[in-house]
Amino acid sequence: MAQITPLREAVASLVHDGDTVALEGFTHLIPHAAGHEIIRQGRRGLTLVRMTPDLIYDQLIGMGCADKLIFSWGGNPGVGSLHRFRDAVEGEWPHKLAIEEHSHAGMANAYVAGASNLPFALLRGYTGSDLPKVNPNIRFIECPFTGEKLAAIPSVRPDVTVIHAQKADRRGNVLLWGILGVQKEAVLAAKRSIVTVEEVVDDLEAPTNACVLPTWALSAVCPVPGGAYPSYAQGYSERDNRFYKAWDPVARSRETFRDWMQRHVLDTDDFDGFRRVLAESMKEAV
Amino acid sequence: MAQITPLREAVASLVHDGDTVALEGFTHLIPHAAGHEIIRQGRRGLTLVRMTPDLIYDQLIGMGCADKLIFSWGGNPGVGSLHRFRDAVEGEWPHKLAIEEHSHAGMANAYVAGASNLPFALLRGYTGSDLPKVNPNIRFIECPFTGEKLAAIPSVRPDVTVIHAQKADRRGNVLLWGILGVQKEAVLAAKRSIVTVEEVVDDLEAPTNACVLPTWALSAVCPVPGGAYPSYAQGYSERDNRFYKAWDPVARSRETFRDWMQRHVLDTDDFDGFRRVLAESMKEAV
Amino acid sequence: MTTTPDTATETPDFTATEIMTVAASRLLKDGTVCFVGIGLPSTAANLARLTHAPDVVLIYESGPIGAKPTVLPLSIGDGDLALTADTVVSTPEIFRYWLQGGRIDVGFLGAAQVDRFANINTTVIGPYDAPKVRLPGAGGAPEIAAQAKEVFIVLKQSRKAFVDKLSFVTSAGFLDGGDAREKAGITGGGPTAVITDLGILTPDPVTRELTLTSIHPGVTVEQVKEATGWDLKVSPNLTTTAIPDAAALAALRDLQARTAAAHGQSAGGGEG
Amino acid sequence: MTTTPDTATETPDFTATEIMTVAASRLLKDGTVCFVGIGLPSTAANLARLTHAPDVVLIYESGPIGAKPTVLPLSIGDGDLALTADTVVSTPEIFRYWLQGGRIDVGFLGAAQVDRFANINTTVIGPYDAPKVRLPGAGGAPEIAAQAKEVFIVLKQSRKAFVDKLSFVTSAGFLDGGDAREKAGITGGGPTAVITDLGILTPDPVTRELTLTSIHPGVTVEQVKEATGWDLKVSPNLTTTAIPDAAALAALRDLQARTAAAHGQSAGGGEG
Repeated sequence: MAQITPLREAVASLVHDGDTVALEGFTHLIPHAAGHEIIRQGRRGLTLVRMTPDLIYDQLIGMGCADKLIFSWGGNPGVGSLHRFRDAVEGEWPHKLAIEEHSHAGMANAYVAGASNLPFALLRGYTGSDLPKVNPNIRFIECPFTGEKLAAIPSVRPDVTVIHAQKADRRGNVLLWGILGVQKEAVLAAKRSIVTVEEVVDDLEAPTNACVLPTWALSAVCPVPGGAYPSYAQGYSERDNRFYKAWDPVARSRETFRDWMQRHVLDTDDFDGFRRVLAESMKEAV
Repeated sequence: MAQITPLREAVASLVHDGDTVALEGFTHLIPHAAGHEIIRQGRRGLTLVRMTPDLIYDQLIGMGCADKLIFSWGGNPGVGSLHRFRDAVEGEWPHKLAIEEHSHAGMANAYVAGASNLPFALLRGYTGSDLPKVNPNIRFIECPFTGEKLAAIPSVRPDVTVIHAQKADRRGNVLLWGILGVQKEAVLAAKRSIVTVEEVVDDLEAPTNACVLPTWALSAVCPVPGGAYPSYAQGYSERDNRFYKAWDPVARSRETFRDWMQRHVLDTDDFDGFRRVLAESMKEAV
Repeated sequence: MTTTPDTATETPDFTATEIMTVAASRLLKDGTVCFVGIGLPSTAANLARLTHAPDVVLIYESGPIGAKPTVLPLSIGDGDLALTADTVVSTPEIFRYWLQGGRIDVGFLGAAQVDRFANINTTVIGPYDAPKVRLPGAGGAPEIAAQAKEVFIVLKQSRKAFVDKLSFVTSAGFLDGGDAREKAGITGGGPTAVITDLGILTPDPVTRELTLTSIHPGVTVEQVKEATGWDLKVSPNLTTTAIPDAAALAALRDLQARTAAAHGQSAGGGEG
Repeated sequence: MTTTPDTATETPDFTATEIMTVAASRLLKDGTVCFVGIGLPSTAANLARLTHAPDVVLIYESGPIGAKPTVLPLSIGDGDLALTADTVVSTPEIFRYWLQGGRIDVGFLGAAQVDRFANINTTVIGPYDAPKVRLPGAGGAPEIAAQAKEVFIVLKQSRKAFVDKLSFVTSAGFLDGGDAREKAGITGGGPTAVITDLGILTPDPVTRELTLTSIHPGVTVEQVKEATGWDLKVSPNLTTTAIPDAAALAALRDLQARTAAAHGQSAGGGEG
């Protein structure tokens, strides 16, 4: 049974230094609030996993939370580079970041294999790509029936997966809809899980075959309305494209980044505080 | 793009002697009407595939359509044995039936692998069971990362898959809901596909993440209201448990079976005809 | 068949099937995640849900997770299972993410035959290639038996069902006993109870041989041995199964009456 | 940058990006099932859908199948994609059942760099372990490039983008040319066109080397060669790209105006 609990307590008890952590989301439902809380609580030595690391991963990496990143596409969607990610890889700042790099197909299958309690994922993939040359975790095996060569990569099995969803009921059953990405697989692949939600309701009113994560498969459910901001939650909010664009100049220099993080994240108590300070600084910028 | 076409024509053009055919359904949405049409058209030498062969497979086997059955559980759900299936295996009547036998987990994974264009399915399975001793298509491979032993079975790749669904729109997009079984995977694993539907509508009114099979992934869509009878279609009909019970004595003897099939299937033109004659014979029985 | 309660107090009469079902249902703890086979297991699991274990989570292989059927399903894919579930996923997902994923506390199985190490046969009687009786086959049982954290097996006890040597091991119990199951690489804990109409058999902690540890009131040890195809071991601490309490019996009979009204018969057992 | 139409007839002016987009969109036939990358490919694919190919099926890796967005998505997972789709499945399903399943006619990709055999780099410039520029990475491209029946690549032409030797092959074109792709066991047909702001390059049927086969009106062969990091082969049958017709241009500009109004800028390119 999931505990319905404040985000701060969920992160304090479920995310530990050195953990492998996946904060998943595919443009939609990205758990920014939870990422901020991990930064506020000063976690170190994390192995971060995500198919599409974006701004919240740029922030986690730039703040020195991560020692390693397992990923398949790292950018600021619709804008350009992740400057903190690039600085970690190109400039080893704030320290060296080890990377394990896959394709989306590889990562998606690795989450499926993790959710399925298999040690590895099997796919047709990586053929002709240089990725297997730089990633020893991409191997090839033979089909025992046809002799065909197929790619094999280790399952993703995070210590903790964090996602954002639209609704939970009072028992902690969670409903999400729209672009689902790999969130269900990421939760089921993990030992522990935190789901931030837009609201807690009496009845999920889920269609019969909807994507519902039962409470007993989750560790914690945390009400954080707007917790995906600047990402969106279908039916609740729109993506704030201005923030994605505004992030680019902030993240370009180490100083502006540090100052921004100090003011907006470290010096705020929670995501509501972040939203308030952000509204102020956006007003200043105009 | 799927052709919206009468069932008779779909079976005539898409199901050939010697084909590997899966008529899938998991209690719910079993394509009985399509099975009858295959019998009426006298197909021979089929390899039939299904996780849970039930009455319609009993009929196909008893009528001599099949040379081989790939399956994981064969029975009359809620009633008992499939007497025609048993007579084929125990008594080689009407002729020998080769069987390839799996577990549900194996079959379900084999459909997934087929839909994924993989030559084999990988699972934790069959450990300690005698099934690998009698089925050479159950093999074991080693994980290239951990050395663990895992089961491997060939993908299911039918020539034709047949399912029943609730709705299609006028372009041939299909919506199903409720108990979904392996129907989506069975369709996507197959070279060709036939979907019988309860009705054709202007707008599917499908929830965002509903199980929709797009028209371009299907060969034929055939309106056959009630075409799952005596199985059911959620939202349209109830399972007729009386029929399942009545089938037991019919199928026990070769003679009563042959007579019943002659009167109800061979001598009727289509599923509507079958339903009419069945109503008459049920009235007689009372 | 009606057994007589072994106490002189005013208890309701009950059938052997009823005490079997109630005893099986009692083993299911509240909040347990249970992968349910159709027939006797489904009856017992739903009885648990309707009595002492309202938060038991019932998963059926056809796809429903958290099913709360108002009547007993006649088949594994009845509509009532879908309509009352928390969600309905595909059958592959059930086997991949939920069973193989290691999320099932209890696999609740029926069987055609078991042996002394709680191995199960549901495939054939006689040689595989020329069977005397062709049974329905494996269904979900091999992986349920291997991957659930523990397994309950419920079936009526007779020499035809409790056999010295199975024609075919469909689903593994403890294989040849001792640590054979672990050595074969099976991760789930295996059968912890076989509940019959005569008593409850549990595996010896070391040899893993099924041992009669509880006997239903009014049944004799001789009767149980007579209904067993091997020399059944009896626990020195043999207890008598508690008689079904009136509330459980009433709930079971209500459930079966509702089911009969809905299906036109009492529920049988089958997949499909 | 505006090129001048090479005809004296009354045609509307258009930019180099516009003729690139329109030329790319024209290649997409009606009814085609297209796996769409964000940015230029998405613009071209949606333009095709809004003009000559109303029944093109657009699939995005985030999950939408049959998306019909009213504005261009800024990212691969915009809500408009979900709301207008025939259905939205999980990302693993997209890659497993739909792409690897062999159901994609055209993979429509952007690229940071290509080489003469249409291999794509989106990973690093410089050594992998000490990169000069760290690019976003592979995303869906390696398997789209390998498994779609054919692949269109759209990017602006320059010496920085069209390089003699890639630092890193992220996604396979024709590898070392000839039958190297087939020998590597890749089943999809590979790139059939690289559409740029200067012209269209297609692989030689035998050597598979990219050859300039169509040049946009107002562009010279010298200009194209100048913008290519290898000695670009030019087809003896070089044609001039048809100028964008007024309807297509109007549709493109409408789409971009709607997009700018919705997003507060013209659409960039990105996953995420």
